[in-house]
Amino acid sequence: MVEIGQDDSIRVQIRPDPFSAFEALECWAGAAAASAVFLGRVRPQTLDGEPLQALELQHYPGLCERQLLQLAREQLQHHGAIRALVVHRVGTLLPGELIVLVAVEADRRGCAQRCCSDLLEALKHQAPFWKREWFSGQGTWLSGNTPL
Amino acid sequence: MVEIGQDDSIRVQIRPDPFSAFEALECWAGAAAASAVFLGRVRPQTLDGEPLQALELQHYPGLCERQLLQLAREQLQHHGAIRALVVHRVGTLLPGELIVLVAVEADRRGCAQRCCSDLLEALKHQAPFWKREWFSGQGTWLSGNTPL
Amino acid sequence: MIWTLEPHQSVLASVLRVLLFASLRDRAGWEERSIPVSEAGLTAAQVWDQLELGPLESVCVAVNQELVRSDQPLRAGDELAFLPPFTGG
Amino acid sequence: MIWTLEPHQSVLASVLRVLLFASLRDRAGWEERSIPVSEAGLTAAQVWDQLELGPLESVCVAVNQELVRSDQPLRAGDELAFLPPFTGG
Repeated sequence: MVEIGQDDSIRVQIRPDPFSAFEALECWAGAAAASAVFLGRVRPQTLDGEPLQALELQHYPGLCERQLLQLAREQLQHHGAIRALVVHRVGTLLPGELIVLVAVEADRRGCAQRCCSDLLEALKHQAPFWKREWFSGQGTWLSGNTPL
Repeated sequence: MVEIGQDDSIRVQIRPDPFSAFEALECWAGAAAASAVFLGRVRPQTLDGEPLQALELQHYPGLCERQLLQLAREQLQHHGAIRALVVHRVGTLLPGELIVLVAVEADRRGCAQRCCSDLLEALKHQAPFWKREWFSGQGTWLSGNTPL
Repeated sequence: MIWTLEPHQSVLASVLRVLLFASLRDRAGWEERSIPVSEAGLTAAQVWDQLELGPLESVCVAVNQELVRSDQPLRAGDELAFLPPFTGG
Repeated sequence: MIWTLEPHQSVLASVLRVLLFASLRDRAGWEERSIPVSEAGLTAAQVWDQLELGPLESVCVAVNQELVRSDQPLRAGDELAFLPPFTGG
């Protein structure tokens, strides 16, 4: 697992193995008035509706961690939120496994929710991760994100 | 603890004692592609900025549980989400303690996030809970919610 | 003017249970009372006026644990609750 | 046309490391190559054209692990990466 964070306000983890969202949150959670969390899991089907064998997640080590840190920093500042946690899987994932966890703490609920949602979108569109669906022994790289 | 839920899709808990959000989530979580969670905690200050001794939460037993169930049902349907969990504290809470947990599972991230946020607002404005701030031995009932 | 029955006087068939919550309890000095249903078609708004606790606006009304309009007619045996603005979550 | 150096031929001072990811790896049949910096002012877009992997649009460029414009001049020793559209999260 690669973990980075310039200070206590941002924690970024890239994990090659399955993880528990609840353990990750429990280790990280502070006492802020508002926390918003998003969890994304592998769907059981491919985009074409076929049964998914596995989802492969590739990333660009180095750039990816730095980019996540930068995106989290920008979003915290933009929304006036306090702390952010980003955990992202790489490697081979099975249906139902966690892909991503984004958590944001703030003093107000609206700010925490908007920051969490915007950080998730930023991560999906601006961090160097790539998904490949495996079905029937064939791998297909996805060409874009699922719709919001 | 009072727990109700007409089927597997909605779980509502009113709890008189401190609870762990992460245990509650771990017991409840399914394998949906998208989960959005909100956690609200007691602030260390009163609305007037004084150090808070405790936050008292009163509710109307019976109506409250039924109302939460109804609000969750409406919001799941409105957003096309799959499952909802609402856990709400009552009694005397200390600064930093969890007041509320709202979690929603859906097939799409936008849907999960919007449903979680709308269910939280519905709960704040339409469920019979009341907060009283204690400072310096004096209790003051709040007259409205904190801004979004 | 408020008619109050002591517990030993309760005649369930002809009284309402009235519940107050939160700041309304403090204002009234009580949480629960039984009051006689003195007339057919009595409404929550009329009971509220008898309680002399200020204007009804921003107070919600529940009858038998269901939120209702304040002009809904009441029946003997009903549980009537007056609820100040909600501040949960 | 692509110039490739075998590891024993590497002259770090005068080559670029070029990295491909995801679908670009499949398309090219390789993940990483060293190519000589043949001219001053060489840009990522010019290297891309040499690779003959299709149009550059929708491909992001990173130099030394920083996202940059494709017309940024390269220097010997740079790590140049071509990144297809991101699909994480």
